[in-house]
Amino acid sequence: MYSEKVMDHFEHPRNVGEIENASGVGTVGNAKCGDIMRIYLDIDENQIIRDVKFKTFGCGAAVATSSMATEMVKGKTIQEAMEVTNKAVMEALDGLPPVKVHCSLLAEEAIHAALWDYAEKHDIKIEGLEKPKSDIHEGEEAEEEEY
Amino acid sequence: MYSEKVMDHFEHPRNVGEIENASGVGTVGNAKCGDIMRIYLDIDENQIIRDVKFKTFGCGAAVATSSMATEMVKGKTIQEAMEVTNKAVMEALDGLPPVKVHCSLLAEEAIHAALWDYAEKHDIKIEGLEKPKSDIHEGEEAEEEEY
Amino acid sequence: MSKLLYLDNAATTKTAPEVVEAMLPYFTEKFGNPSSVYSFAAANKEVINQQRDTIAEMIGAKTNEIYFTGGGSESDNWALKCTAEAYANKGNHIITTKIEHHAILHTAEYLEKRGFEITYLDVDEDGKVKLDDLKAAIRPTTILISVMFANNEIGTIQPIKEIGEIAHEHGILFHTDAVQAFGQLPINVDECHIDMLSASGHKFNGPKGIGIMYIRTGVKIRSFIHGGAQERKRRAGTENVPGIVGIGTAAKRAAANMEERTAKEREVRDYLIDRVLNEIPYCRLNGHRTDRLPNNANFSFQFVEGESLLIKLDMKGICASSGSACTSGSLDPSHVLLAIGLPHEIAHGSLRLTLNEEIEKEDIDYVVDNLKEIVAHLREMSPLYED
Amino acid sequence: MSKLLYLDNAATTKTAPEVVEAMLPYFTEKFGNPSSVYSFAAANKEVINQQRDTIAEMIGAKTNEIYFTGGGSESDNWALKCTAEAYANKGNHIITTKIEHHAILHTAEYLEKRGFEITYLDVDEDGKVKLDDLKAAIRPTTILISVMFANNEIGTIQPIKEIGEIAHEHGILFHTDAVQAFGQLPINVDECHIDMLSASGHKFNGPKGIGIMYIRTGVKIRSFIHGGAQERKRRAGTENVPGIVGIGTAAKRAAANMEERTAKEREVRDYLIDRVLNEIPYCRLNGHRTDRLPNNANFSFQFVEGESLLIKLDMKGICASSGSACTSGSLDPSHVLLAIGLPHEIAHGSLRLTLNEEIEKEDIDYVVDNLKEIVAHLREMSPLYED
Ligand SMILES: Cc1ncc(COP(=O)(O)O)c(C=O)c1O
Ligand SMILES: Cc1ncc(COP(=O)(O)O)c(C=O)c1O
Ligand code: FES
Ligand code: FES
Repeated sequence: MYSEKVMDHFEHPRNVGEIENASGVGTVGNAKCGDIMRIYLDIDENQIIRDVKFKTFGCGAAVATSSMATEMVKGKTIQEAMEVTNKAVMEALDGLPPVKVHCSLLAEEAIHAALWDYAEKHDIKIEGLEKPKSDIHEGEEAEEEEY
Repeated sequence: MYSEKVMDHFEHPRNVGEIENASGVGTVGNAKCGDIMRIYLDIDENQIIRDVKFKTFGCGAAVATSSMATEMVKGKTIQEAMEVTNKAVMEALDGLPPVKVHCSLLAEEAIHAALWDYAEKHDIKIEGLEKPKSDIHEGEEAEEEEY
Repeated sequence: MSKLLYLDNAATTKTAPEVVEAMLPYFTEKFGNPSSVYSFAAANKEVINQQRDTIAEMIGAKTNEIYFTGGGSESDNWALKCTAEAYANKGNHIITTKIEHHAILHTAEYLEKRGFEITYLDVDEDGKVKLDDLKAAIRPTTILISVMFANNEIGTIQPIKEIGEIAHEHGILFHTDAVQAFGQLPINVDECHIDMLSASGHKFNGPKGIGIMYIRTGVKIRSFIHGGAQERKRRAGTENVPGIVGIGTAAKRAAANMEERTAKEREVRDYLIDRVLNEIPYCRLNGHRTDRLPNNANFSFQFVEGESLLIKLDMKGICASSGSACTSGSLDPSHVLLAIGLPHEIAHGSLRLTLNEEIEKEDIDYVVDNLKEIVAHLREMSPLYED
Repeated sequence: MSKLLYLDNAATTKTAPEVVEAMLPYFTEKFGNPSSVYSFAAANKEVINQQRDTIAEMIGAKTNEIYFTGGGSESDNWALKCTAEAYANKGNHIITTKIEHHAILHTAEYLEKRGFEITYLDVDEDGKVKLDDLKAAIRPTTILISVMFANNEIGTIQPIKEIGEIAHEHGILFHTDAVQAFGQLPINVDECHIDMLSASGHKFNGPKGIGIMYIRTGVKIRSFIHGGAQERKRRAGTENVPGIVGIGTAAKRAAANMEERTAKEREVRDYLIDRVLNEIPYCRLNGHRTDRLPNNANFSFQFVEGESLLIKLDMKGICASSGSACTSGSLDPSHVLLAIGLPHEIAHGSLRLTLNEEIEKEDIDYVVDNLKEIVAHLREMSPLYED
């Protein structure tokens, strides 16, 4: 069911772990399936993401998107990181099964939550960033109910 | 579905044909399936059935029971012939499938009708014989509706 | 019995050896449940979708409009009962015909008992629906028209495109029981405005116990069998993977050689029809002379009863069927033959011969030669026949 | 992948080679429609009844109380929907449990929408129905009690005999979904006062797409699938002869070696349970310790998510399943694990291993050794786990 890229990132997840005294930490849970993800960001004075780590309690897609998403924001500026949407992550992974689209939201939201934490600590405003919800409910998804 | 005896009588039906100037002729139809049988009896002055012939428009069971029934009444007295019930014919044929029980009634009723015809012509009364119905409706049968 | 001539391909067909071949690995090797996570079994999900693709392509549908069921009867039940249920707020009237298969007729009768109104259209003497009758039957409360693509007894092909157009114009759903037509006739669901379609594997050299249901996107019928999330949550039950591979392989096979196969069948069938009509007196062909299934011939022989005829043919190694269906638990003469206007006793003496691609003219000669004798013999025995 | 250890026999089983062997002639040689008159096909009717005999004998039923369906889900739908329909004049209340298979639960929900009242009984922490609850739930309007024989996820066997007695005393029909129990546990419909029973071929080394329905004489339910006169007019559709031969052969096989087979499975299963509970921390066994299916083990590992676990096991060639069923279209954690009182996140980390007779203790060693590593690895990755 998963692409080779997903399987690769699931089998060898990049950036697993914690960062002590991280610049920002974000934890989000997915109301849909009960899965949880935590992202640690180490951001330098130029607002560049020097390092990133994650921990995930979730399905294969959740682990793989965490891994890919952390790879994609590493070394980027905050503004660039804001552009790493769940869509972009999915594309980088060669797609996800419809029922797994929501999993990729976990990664996006966890990064946003970590950035929010960073912004609060440093009292700055990041353009386009909204206060994270602790639980993600999403609107549309490829639900198979519509025949 | 049919026993060997039934198949034998179907394949080689005994007493097929007509009797000219028969002592009695009876034709009955089966309301259930639309099949028709005609029996010709040649009865001598001692009320012995000297000869019997039949014609049948009907299923395999109808043909076989006609054949067997005619064999069973041939050479018998009228009273003996009255005892050749559809049950007796079925037994002689090693049974019929439940859905085919009604077919054996055709033979019984056709013989009765021919006897009635004979009795009317000779103005006698045969004990136990009732006026034949032209169409046979039967009451109980091994209908598979009762689970 | 040495000779065996199987001429009852409308009842069921031999599963093609290459179909069995294709199914075999899915019993003992790739036997996994397609809903599983592990790759060994999950691969079967893909295999199932490939079969869906094949079938969708054959009838001009989209892959996700194809569902697998347990057979033609289940598909028919699903179409009628669940449409009735889903569209009950729109109306309670359904139009069908007097010559449908029992899987439609008895389901319709069931719905009648539950408050639905059913119009059973008459057909003409060839077994065709009269379009004016159809139009006249339509009410504001009509939610479904169900007309079979081709009849299983007399082979008559319905004007499906015209019926579909009428349904479409009136915004009424159109279901067709294509159990006999699928794999024998080209079908395009868009051209014919078909919203739902039933088919059954064993009628086109696939396995028994597996059927197809096409449901156009947007048709809001729900599950007939509730339970697991299989078949996009619309048909529960562990997927019958070997069966699905079998029906897909059979469909592909039927599509591949449809033209040449049916051309040959038509030729042999016409040879059969001509010989019988020319050589056996008091005999008629039932069904439309040309708009009929390529492999179907159906005759009535006056003064002859169907079952006796079949047993006599069986003794000659010829497998055929009759409209009387005495043995299938019902003694009534065929409702189809009565609907085309045959009297009771003639409907009783009908014979259906349905060919396959392997039947040659020599086989037909054998059949007709025997048939002549048998019919003559039975007529001699018949109290209805005065020569 | 070289090694393949199939430990998901509750999801489906390999069709036994001798079962396939028995089925094969009915595809390409004896392929006739059993309702036909000619001997070539009519013989199949007898063959079908022989299978009915085998199955009837296994559960202490009469031959004509056994019906063939398209699978366990169809049998479950039939039992619930048609009982509801046939006995609606007696009442509109049905009792079942919270841990039934979806084929029961979703059917019950469907009936709720149509005016029936359903009581879903709680179970205790081992997954057993509490008899006092059952008694308390009975109303004058109760027409049916449906309780599964054994659970498909946690393996717990219900006190079927006691439940049957309660149903019987109250004159209420009793249906049991025995899809997991059939062929694994001795069943006697009279002793347990079972009025209806569902089973499914592919769960006991038979083919997919064929099921069994036992209906006690006198139970007045009608057809779920309407149409032809097959199955004593109670289940329409051309008989799936190869499937029926397959399920009959599989039943015979399962009955023949039931005792020794399940004894071995129990021993290996207990070895598995002991090793896992002893060697993996933060772990529990779900379901009753002894009253469970001989081949079922179900564990929860805290801080670990089920799908990830399954994929990791798959990479080691181990086929297993989880209660989370993420991929089967539903993301909810198992309703069964929630019903025995597990919190959401623990229910999420469950693992079901279901054995067959070929699994040896060495295989279990391989599984447990890998499982230990995988669980440790996933816990390291888990934000919930603070070592
Ligand atoms: C307890 C139980 N009931 C019903 C079913 C449904 O059977 P099937 O998938 O064969 O329709 C299953 C298995 O899927 C089951 O385990
Ligand atoms: C026109 C038609 N519809 C429906 C069916 C039912 O199909 P099945 O017996 O495969 O369920 C048949 C054949 O029996 C048929 O000929
Ligand atoms: S199913 Fe929960 S994150 Fe994928
Ligand atoms: S079915 Fe008519 S006599 Fe047998």
